[in-house]
Amino acid sequence: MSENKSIGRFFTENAVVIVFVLVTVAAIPSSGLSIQYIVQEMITRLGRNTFLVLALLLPIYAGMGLNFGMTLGAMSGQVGLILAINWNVAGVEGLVFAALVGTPISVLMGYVTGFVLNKAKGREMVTGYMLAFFINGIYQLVVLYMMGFIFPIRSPAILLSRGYGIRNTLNLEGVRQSLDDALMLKAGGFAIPIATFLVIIALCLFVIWFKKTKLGQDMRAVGHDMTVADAAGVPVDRTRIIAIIISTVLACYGQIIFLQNMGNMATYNAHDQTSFFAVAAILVGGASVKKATIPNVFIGVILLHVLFVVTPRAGQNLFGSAMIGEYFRQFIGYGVIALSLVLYAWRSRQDAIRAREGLRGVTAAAKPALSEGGAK
Amino acid sequence: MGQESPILSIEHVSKEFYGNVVLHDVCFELRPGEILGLVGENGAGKTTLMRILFGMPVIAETGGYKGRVCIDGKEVSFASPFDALDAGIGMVHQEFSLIPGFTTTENIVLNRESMRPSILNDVFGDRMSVLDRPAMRKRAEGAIEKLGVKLDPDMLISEMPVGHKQFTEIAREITRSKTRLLVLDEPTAVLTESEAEVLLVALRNLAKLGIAIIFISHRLHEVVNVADRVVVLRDGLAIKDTPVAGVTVRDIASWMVGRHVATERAADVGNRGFGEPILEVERLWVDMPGETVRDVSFSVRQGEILGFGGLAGQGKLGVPNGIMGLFAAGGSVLLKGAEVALNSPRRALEMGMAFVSEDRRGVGLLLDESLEWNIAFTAMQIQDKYLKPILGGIFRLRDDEGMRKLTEEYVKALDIKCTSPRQKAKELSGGNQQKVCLAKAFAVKPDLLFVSEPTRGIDVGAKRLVLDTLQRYNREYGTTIVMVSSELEELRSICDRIAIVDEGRIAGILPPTAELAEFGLLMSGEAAAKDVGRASEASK
Amino acid sequence: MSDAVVKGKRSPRRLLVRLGLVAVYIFAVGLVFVLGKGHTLIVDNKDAADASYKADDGITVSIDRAEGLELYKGDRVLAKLKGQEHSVTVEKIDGEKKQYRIKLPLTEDLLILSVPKLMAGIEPAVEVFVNVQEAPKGDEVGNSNAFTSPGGDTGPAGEAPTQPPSP
Amino acid sequence: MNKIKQYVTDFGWPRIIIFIFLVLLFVAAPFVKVRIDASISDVLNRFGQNALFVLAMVPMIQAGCGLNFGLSVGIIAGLIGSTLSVQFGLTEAFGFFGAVVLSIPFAVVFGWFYGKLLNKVKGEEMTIAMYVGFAGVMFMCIMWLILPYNGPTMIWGYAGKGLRTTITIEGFYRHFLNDFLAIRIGNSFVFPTGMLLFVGFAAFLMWLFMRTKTGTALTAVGSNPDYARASGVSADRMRTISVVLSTVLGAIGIVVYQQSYGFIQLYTAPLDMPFTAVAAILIGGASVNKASMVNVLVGAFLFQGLLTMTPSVINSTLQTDISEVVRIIVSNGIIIYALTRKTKVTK
Repeated sequence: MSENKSIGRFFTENAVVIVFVLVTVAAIPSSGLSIQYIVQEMITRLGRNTFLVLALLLPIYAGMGLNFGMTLGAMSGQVGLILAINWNVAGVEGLVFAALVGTPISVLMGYVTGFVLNKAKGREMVTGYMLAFFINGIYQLVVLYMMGFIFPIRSPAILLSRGYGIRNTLNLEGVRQSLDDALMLKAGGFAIPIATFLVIIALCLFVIWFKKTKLGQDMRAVGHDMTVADAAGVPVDRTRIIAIIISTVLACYGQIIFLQNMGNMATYNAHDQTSFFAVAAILVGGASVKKATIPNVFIGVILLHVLFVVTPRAGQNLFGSAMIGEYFRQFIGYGVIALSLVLYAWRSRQDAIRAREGLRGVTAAAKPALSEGGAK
Repeated sequence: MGQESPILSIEHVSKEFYGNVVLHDVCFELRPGEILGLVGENGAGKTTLMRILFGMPVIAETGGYKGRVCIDGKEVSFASPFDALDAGIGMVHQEFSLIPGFTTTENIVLNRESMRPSILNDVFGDRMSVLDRPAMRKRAEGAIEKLGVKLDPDMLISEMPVGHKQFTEIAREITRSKTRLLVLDEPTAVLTESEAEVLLVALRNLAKLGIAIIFISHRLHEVVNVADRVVVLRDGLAIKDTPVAGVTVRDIASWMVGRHVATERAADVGNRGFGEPILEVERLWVDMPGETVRDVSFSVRQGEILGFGGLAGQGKLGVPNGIMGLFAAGGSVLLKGAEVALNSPRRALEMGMAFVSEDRRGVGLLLDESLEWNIAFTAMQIQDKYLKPILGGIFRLRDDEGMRKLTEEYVKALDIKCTSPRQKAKELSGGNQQKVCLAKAFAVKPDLLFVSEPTRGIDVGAKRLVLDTLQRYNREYGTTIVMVSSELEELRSICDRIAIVDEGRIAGILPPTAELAEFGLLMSGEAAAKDVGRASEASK
Repeated sequence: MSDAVVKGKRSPRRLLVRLGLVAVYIFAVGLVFVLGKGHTLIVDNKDAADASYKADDGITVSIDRAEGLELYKGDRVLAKLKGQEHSVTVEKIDGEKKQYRIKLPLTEDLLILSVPKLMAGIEPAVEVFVNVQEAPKGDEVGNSNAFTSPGGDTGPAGEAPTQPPSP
Repeated sequence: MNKIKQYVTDFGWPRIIIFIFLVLLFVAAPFVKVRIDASISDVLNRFGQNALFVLAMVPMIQAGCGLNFGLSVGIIAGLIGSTLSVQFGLTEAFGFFGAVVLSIPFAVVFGWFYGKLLNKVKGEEMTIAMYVGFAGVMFMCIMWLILPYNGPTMIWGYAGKGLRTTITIEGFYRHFLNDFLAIRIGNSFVFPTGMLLFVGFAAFLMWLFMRTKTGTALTAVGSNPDYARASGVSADRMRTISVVLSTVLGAIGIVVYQQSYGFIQLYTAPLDMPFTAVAAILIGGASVNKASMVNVLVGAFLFQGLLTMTPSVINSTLQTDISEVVRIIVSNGIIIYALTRKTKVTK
């Protein structure tokens, strides 16, 4: 039974995390960065990224794997921000405005994603990935050609000089770090954006509560075994769609938080890597395609970003080229995703085989088990 | 009991699938607290009857049924299993519909969890209510109590012995407050003796609580033990409906398999002379899901037709699949004295054995490819036939010409109904698909041919044809054949000896001429103990 | 059992709550819009063309308790404000303090406040600032890469060629 | 009538729409002063450049490994080969075939490992392939920087080491195939005979291979692994072969691409190439588990036609660079369409 896992099993379970910690620890000294600096970076990046990563949880519970479709949420968030800037709504109000505008869009996007993924059961991930590309095309169509052309834009400052289409980079001056600064705690030389963390904690609480609801239970059921859940009368497809919608909406808010911290927005590229970083983070945190917890998220964000902070410098110092570190962290990112997907797929096959072996000579195995089970 | 009015009454129910009758004018009644044993061979109509009772869509799709099904005297016809559940009928399936990652409790109350409404209900609907785990647990424990078995409400299904899974299933059915009628389809099939005992006790407890139970099982002694009445189905007829009191296992067995029709059989069957043993199998085990073979030893002689019979799930299918290397297997298999490497289909084929799988669409055919491919493929891969060298044999290409000749040859020989050799396999009827599978096997000119369920799901005419073909090849080319089938009659019609497999072991080997009740007993695992000896002798 | 749950699918209460929610949503959008609306105020200390009022040399103007802006005669200073109602405190060198309230139109971004007018009590002290402002040049759409290459932030800027020019 | 309807449903509306769209583009071209002849030779050229990538999809699809989103693995092998060839200063025929020959061993090795990996993860192939591809590209990015290349045309002038992002092969094997027997008509139409011959030859070989014993087994595995297994064919072995084949084709493909394009693109350049190839073969009418030579040729032509014509025509009509977006939407749209389609293999 699961309590007594062999050491080897433990290592395969956590291979990704272990490998990662080793690499990072090795890289820190050679980067020559002060712990002080790294810690501050971590605090900032936790605030910046955690929300996005948390958005991945529900689809995993619902057995839909890693929601690469979260990019759609990110785009909705960006549309929200564009409008906030356009109307020059500043400060936290600006963020709330963006969120409010982004919500209905991301709900729609989430529905679309869920609908498509239901048609592609068994290959949700790759489909979600391609869907993100596809919608990105639509996004560009709207933002780059329709805004200022079909949708009126009142602030010329954000338009391209040709008179329509949003500029390549937007200055989010009005809302820049307004959430972080709303309640900034300066302690021991560290600046801690309390407000941001409060929002994140609130989300964690929501997730925990959500798992206790009927809907949450249904998601788990669907995630474990669609056919059984269906036989028991759980509306499988609908549940899956809901999971994706929530994830998308959260991704929308997450992107807004991310960008307010960045202070600038690359209108056409800001969302390119959203899912990449989020997914890499949660996997690094020790999550798998089928199983993820809130701790996974935090561990992941910290590990991944320590590495991201450290490697460029390390590369610089070791090979005399910052680019190497730059590429290296990309490589690590993709490598981690590939590795953990492989490990997961491979492990689930192993488990299947083990299960079958358990079945051989049922008569022999079951008798003691029965009495032992009965004893409880 | 027995005095109050029946909960369920089946009145003159008949059902036919595409012309062939599977149920004919079946009647019986069931009173509260009564346990009804429902027995019959595979294909006797048990499953169909239950499907009708539960309003499975298939029934409606295949043209509904005749007769009436009444609950409390009122005629009902359910549109879906869910309606049946609402009407208080619970079903426990053979294969578990449980979620491994969930606890006993969670499974018992699956999708019927107790909840406390939350503020968000008004916004997002009832599914936002919060689970009331203590209440859930209480209900689960209540159900387990009723069953009178020991189950840990917080144990994960994945960590349970099979027996407990079975109990969990039953517990789930009885938590429905309305459940008054419970159907158990082969509940003991996967259980060990001891577990089965506990289950039977549990069933009696339920009966005491006034729940009526339909108990489907092939283990006749269990039926005799637990049931108050037994109904025997044979070829869609309820040929017996009697109180169990005073009935012996042997009686039931003979009712089950008894035939009035004398099977026409080739004159020489049963008294032919054979050559040396061609295949010798010692202590074979096969890990085939649902058809596990535990310990089987037998030998086949040159030129004979050996039949394997037995009820579904007992392991007869595992034998050929194991020897041909399709499922993990162990033990020793000698073909003409040479050791056969198990778990490698290629080696098995190369040694001159061939296999017609029972899973026609899954394993037997390339549904999306042409008949030519289907028939010639194996021969091409194993024996390098139907390849023609190009550029002085630098490499060899598919010889479509040769493949078509071959195909046309077999299309004629087995008269396969098809538009052309190029037609896709999936467009053929079941019977013709089966012939294609046979052709594929014949194409490699095997010394030993395994045929598994050759007549499953094909119409009567085709059945006859397939059997004749097998017999012809056996007689004309001296091909030794091992035939596995759930249909005793067809085994008896062409086989020289028939081995009955039960619980993964050979219960006994009989001549086709043996008395029917004998077969019945072996199948229902009664005579197993004393017959094993005879089996081994017979195989010597 | 599930029967235990309040089956209120179509209950009017539920409908009301949902309608209420929509209302709240719309209200919230409006609210944050009004509260968060940003304005750029040009605080100006100049004489009127028609000498109807005279600029005071050397004043400190502080808006909403922000630290004061020093304006000498003829100065103009930018102030970024959020919301519409603001209190303006003007302090002369001689220490004389005076408070005024100004109201900014919701939809206007760029406004000018003439302090002398304000002090002289000439309405309107706050006016829309009119000058043709065109978008800064440069910074056109760069790489909208075919498949939004996941390598987005790799490579030194502009190193990777965005699209292979069709030969 | 029904027959036509059946055919249409098989072929799929999106593809028909794209086809019509392309035809319209050609019709519209003259009215917006786009030279037809120029466009056609442009289309032919791009067709030749990319056809091999599309061809590389066939074996894996046939063997049931799905769409090869990891084609970049092969492309990387090709890049290694071509950079080596330039490094050794091979020119013209030697340059081109040198590049091909040098890259094949790498392709085989990479492909073999890549295949072994995919066998371990049946069912998840596509997602994993994609990320293996990405990771590989990124790893090579590092390699390009630190490998000891020193051809003056190849490395960064200022650093004195590390390969450039784009290396010109002018004077090595640029247009080696394009100019071979090339036919010029007027000053803006060129028929790249050599390249198309090469592509045709490759396609023919593939066609032959699919008819060999192995090719047959491969198709059977894709069509029904259990049947193949029961007939003594090792599914894993066939899948590995298909992956190796696909990888090799990818490697040769990039070399052909370069000789026509005139540059070797390193670093992140290969990231997107698999997607274009995938989109192309799907537009050609392939499904996730069945593909034919016809799909390849039709697909490569339609897709590349689209990529060439939309910019020239649409942009000059709308006076904007919207074509880029059109292309993103079309190519990804078709991929999604294929992924969400009920897989045709009846099990």
